[in-house]
Amino acid sequence: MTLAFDLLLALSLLWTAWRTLATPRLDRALVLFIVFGLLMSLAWARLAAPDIGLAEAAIGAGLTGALLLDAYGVLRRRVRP
Amino acid sequence: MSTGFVFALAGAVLFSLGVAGVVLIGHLLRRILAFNLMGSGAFLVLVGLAQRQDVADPVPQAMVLTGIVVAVAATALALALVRKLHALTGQLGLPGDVDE
Amino acid sequence: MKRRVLVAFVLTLALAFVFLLAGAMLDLGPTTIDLRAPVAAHLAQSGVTHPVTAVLLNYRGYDTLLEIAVLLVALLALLAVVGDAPVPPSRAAHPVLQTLARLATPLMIVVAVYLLWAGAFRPGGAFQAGAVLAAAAVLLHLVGLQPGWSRPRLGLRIGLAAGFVLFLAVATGLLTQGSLLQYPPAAAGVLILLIESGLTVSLALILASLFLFLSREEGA
Amino acid sequence: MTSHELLPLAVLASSLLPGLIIFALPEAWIGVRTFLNLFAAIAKLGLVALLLAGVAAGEEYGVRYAVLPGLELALKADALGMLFITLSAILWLFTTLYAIGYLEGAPHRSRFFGFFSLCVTATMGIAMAANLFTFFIFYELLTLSTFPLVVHRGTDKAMKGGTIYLAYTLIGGTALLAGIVWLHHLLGHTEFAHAGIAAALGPEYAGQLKIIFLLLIAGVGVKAAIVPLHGWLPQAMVAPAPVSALLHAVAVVKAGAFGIVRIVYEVYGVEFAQSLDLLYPLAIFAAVTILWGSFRALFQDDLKKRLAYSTVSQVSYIVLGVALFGPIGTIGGLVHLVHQGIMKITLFFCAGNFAETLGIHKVSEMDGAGRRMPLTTLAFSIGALGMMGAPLTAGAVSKAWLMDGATAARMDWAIWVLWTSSLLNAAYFLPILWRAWLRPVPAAWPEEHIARRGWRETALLLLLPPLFTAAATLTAGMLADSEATPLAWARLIAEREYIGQGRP
Amino acid sequence: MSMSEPLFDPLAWLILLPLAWATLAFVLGPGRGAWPAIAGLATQCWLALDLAQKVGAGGTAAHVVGGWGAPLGIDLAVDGLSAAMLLLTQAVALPLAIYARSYFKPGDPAGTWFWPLTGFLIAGLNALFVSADLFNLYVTLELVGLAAVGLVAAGGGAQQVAAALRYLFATLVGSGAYLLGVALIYGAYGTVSIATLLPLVTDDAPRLAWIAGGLMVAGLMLKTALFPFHFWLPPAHGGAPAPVSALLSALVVKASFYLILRLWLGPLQAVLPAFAWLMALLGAAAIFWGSWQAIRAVKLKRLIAYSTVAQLGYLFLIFPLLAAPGAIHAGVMQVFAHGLAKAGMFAAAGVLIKATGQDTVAGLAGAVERLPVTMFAFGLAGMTLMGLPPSSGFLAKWQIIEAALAQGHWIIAAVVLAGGLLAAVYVLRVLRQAFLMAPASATLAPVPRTLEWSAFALAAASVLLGLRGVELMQLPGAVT
Repeated sequence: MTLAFDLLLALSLLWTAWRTLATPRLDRALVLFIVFGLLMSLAWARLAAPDIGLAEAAIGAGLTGALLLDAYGVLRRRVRP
Repeated sequence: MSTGFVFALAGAVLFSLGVAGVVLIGHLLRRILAFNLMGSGAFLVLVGLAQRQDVADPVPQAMVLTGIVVAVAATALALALVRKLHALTGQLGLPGDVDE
Repeated sequence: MKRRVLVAFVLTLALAFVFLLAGAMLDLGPTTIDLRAPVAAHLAQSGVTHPVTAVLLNYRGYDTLLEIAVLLVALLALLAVVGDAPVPPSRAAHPVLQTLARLATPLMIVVAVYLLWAGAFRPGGAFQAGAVLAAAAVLLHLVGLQPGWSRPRLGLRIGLAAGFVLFLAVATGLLTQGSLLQYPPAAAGVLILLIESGLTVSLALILASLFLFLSREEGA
Repeated sequence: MTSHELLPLAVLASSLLPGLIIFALPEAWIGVRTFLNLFAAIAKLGLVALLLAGVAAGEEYGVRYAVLPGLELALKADALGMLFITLSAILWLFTTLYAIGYLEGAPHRSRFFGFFSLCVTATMGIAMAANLFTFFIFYELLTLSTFPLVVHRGTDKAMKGGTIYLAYTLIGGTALLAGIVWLHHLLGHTEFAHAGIAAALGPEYAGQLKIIFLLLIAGVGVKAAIVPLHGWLPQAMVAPAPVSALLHAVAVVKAGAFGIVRIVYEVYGVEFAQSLDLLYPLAIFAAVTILWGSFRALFQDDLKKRLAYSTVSQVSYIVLGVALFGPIGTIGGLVHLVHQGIMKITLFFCAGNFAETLGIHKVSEMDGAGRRMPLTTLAFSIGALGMMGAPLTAGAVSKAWLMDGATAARMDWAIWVLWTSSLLNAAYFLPILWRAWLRPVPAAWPEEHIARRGWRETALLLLLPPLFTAAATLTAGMLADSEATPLAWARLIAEREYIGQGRP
Repeated sequence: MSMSEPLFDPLAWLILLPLAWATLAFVLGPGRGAWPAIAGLATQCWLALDLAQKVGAGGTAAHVVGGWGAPLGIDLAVDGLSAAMLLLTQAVALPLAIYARSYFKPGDPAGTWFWPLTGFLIAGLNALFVSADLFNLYVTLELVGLAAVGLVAAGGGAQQVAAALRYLFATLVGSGAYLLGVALIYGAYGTVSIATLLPLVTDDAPRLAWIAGGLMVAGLMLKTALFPFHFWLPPAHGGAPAPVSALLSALVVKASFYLILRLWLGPLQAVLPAFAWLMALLGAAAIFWGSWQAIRAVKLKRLIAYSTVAQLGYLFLIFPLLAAPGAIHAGVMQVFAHGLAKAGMFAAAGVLIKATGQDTVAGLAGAVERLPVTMFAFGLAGMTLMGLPPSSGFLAKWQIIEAALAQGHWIIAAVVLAGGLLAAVYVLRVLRQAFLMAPASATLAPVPRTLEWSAFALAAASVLLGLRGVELMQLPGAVT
């Protein structure tokens, strides 16, 4: 049962990662990336690493996501002012 | 198969995917994403492989914490460079090899 | 056409690597060395009871010291890239959002302090606490309550460096004990808490800076 | 540090240190620079005299210094080295005087004299090197420090000449280096010793030793301008006259010839080289060079180029002498090392005078030059006759010994080579003399820079050096058999080399 | 006071000092911090010399951080190789700091954060050279890499930013591969301590150890810019301000080379030598390709950067020769020769560019006349790169050739000799142009004397080392 959950989680991680790179729309890629970060937090929890889970959620998904979204916003505004 | 192993394998795939992304993708924002995927892959291998008997090992966990902070630092720097490049050239890709 | 070949080639290579690596991982026997035992055995002298914090701030505290330096370097590099630029007036978000953010901020500070304090014996610590504080600053910025930063003034520079300086000073001072970061077991807990407090503030400032210095419209 | 260690170092330092100081001197400090130049040249001459006296008395001078574990920079002053040192030191003094006159008012003199001093230092180092490693260091230093002199004028033509010069010498240097490291690898050292060192290796190394010989000779053969490695020499004639005179007629090409002497006698040992059948091919190359150089000289209208091809030819007399297995040929070769230097420098000084005074660069412009500049033309004539081997000149002495050597070695064809070369020498020198002395003075000189003042047909500093060296040419020829001549010293060397009075 | 007291352990202070002055420079503010840096570097020079003397005399130095000891804690250890690298780093950085103080005018955007970034860079390098822990090495690699990228990008235009990005991705992928290698090693052996791993990694190591070794070395090759991973180096080193180019070419690329050598001789010695000829092959390719590109380069600094690509190739020729002792000596000598000479050459190029106002080889006509000291420095550095005596580059080549002959690998000797000739071609391209007469219209901007003489000091040191290599060569003898 737990193995099934782990496998599912791992597969969704990989699928999200793949879509992040392959999806044609950049905004969607960024959202997928943040989702990926949250899934990573879950994975860390499964690996009995709550410290990393917390850090991943706050830094990996949160801060990195914010940085990326902010950059995306600026770049888009610059292209279409 | 243990949880550790599952995620170690996933990490191996993620790493390869990330490297392939950095190599193949020209769009710089996406390259940064790919780099982050690559890093996450390495972290998963580090913890997952060490915990392949599913016993928590604080040493690789602490290393990964360190690694995550380094990754966010690198990401911020990369973004700063990309934004600067875009401001200067309007481009979101690197110019072709500048070999003379 | 050429591009397709390249993509196919790289992906094939990546796939081959995955199989090679997976096969090798599956072959692996038990390790000769297991650090879990010494981590646990010395926990009593480490000054904290949470093993990850013990590794992070004590056994491998030197890694962490250098890691803070990496963060500072990234910030410095970022500052060197973006240069000084005037900060545009921030766009105020909807008043409801602003109120929410105002309410959330003290809450996040409380969470951060808790995380910092908890780090000694359970998951948490300076990194998470600093990240939460930084997130608070980012939130305030996003709703228009915290303008982006144009240049690091003296006060900010001191704040950014303080945590690292404190860490460095403790590491150096402990040379008297025999080596860098060699905590005397009796004082280890206090010193680690001291370092973590400093780090929380500075990490929060650094992480927030990474965002706030970037988050300005350059040249547009 | 004893005086026996100090003296060789002092000989090096006497040009190195002034050179370094001169680099730093402001261009306008003419007096200080001139003083330093002359002081250094005279001091060096004094030191060399001291050294010479000591070596003649059988003293041993030397100093060693480890650069890497097992790799030593080593200097020694032996009889063979002293021949070259003395020649260079004396000619350096004359050339310095000449150069001071020649470059009067020209730009970048500090740079010129700085590198000039470095060149002389390198030449001294080559002469005193006690092993191949040290030899190589100074040999390459000579290459590097001559380049700025060749391109001194900064024109495109100078650049072209300089580049060709470097291309030849650097490739040669690479071959030399390959040979030296290889030898060092086989032997563990590369010390020069009287009977040679290569013989210590067993017969199974004969093949490798032959290849190494080829590499070494190709390396030094570039500077000695052995055909087909001679292409740089005529090109390097774009340099100012003092450079052509001292460096290309004496220091650089002699460094190559001297290297061949060292390699044949003190690395391989002449007996061993003969047993490996290395000397005969060398003699053939030398003979081809002698003839080819003389032949090409015939067709050069540019005076300096004609002299350059003449150098190509004459330097190989030395090589031929070395390759003639036997003491008489050796003496001929060694004495020619000195004699050719004195004669050729005279010719280059004079060529420089013609160019500086009247703007004459070509043989076809020489008409009547003897009337306008009788003293210079006289010196030139003495030098040219010497080159042909005319009686009473130094050239006659070396040629006689070389021919005797060839007879003794039963290499009769070598005698024919020498005779043919003499004829060719006459064929390209006599027309010059004929034009200068017997043709009428033209209406105007190509470009008259220096007016005649009384008997002084040109600047004093330009006039005196060739007169001295021309006088030396005659003296060395007429008094060859007395005690203190190059010939006497060459006999001393040959005695020591053949008797094998090696170091303990 | 005895030096053996822990409080004065030079090993610790070589890391603490630059961290301290870097932070101080940061707090002092934009453009500030030159004097603390110079004072700090001078002290570090002395410390490194002290350490080198101790190690050269047969001693070793170690520092057990935290007092735990490996494998729980992190150990720092200094052997001959590390001591040599430390010495080179401080010896190159000090003159460059003096140079940089005059190079960056107040308000120059490229110099705003130069001092703190340089301090962290030096700290990272020193930490890297003494670390005996694979994961700690990863952190130092990142410290060095990010600081270097920041220095390249600082205040630059589009080309420089693009170069910095290229460099950033290269260095991040490189350290990523290294990190995965460390992860695999930890997975296989449960430790990342070099000393603990040493007896564990044997000939029958699991396949994972081989993959780990391959990954780590591949990542480090990317960071060292070994052909064909050199693509990022010429724009980054060619585009950065001169003092930065000098630091990067002289020191930063050597750090990852050092690490390869460290792994090769230490924990992965059972695994890595299988790749020896591959390394040598790439090294030879680097020599030819880098030289060829340098010969063709239009821009002066681009030429010098490609020369770095070529010169790094020599370092990789020693790998098939490591079975016998001479090869490490040759490697250390080449690292010193290239480090000093390239720092001097980039510094000289900086002077020339400041004076002529353009970064082209063609613009150098008349430089010998107007800037004799600088061109002399360039010439001396070029001598070292060509491997002409009596420079240290010559000794390096001599040692490589001799080691190659001793083991019967003629081909390596031939590559070294050919490489010297190619170097001569590109160095002389510059000198030849500089010896030409200046066009009458050319005017040269005045340049501070300090710049000229610090370039000269570095170049002269690269030559003078060729006359006194004995002491330095004691160090590689003490590699553990």
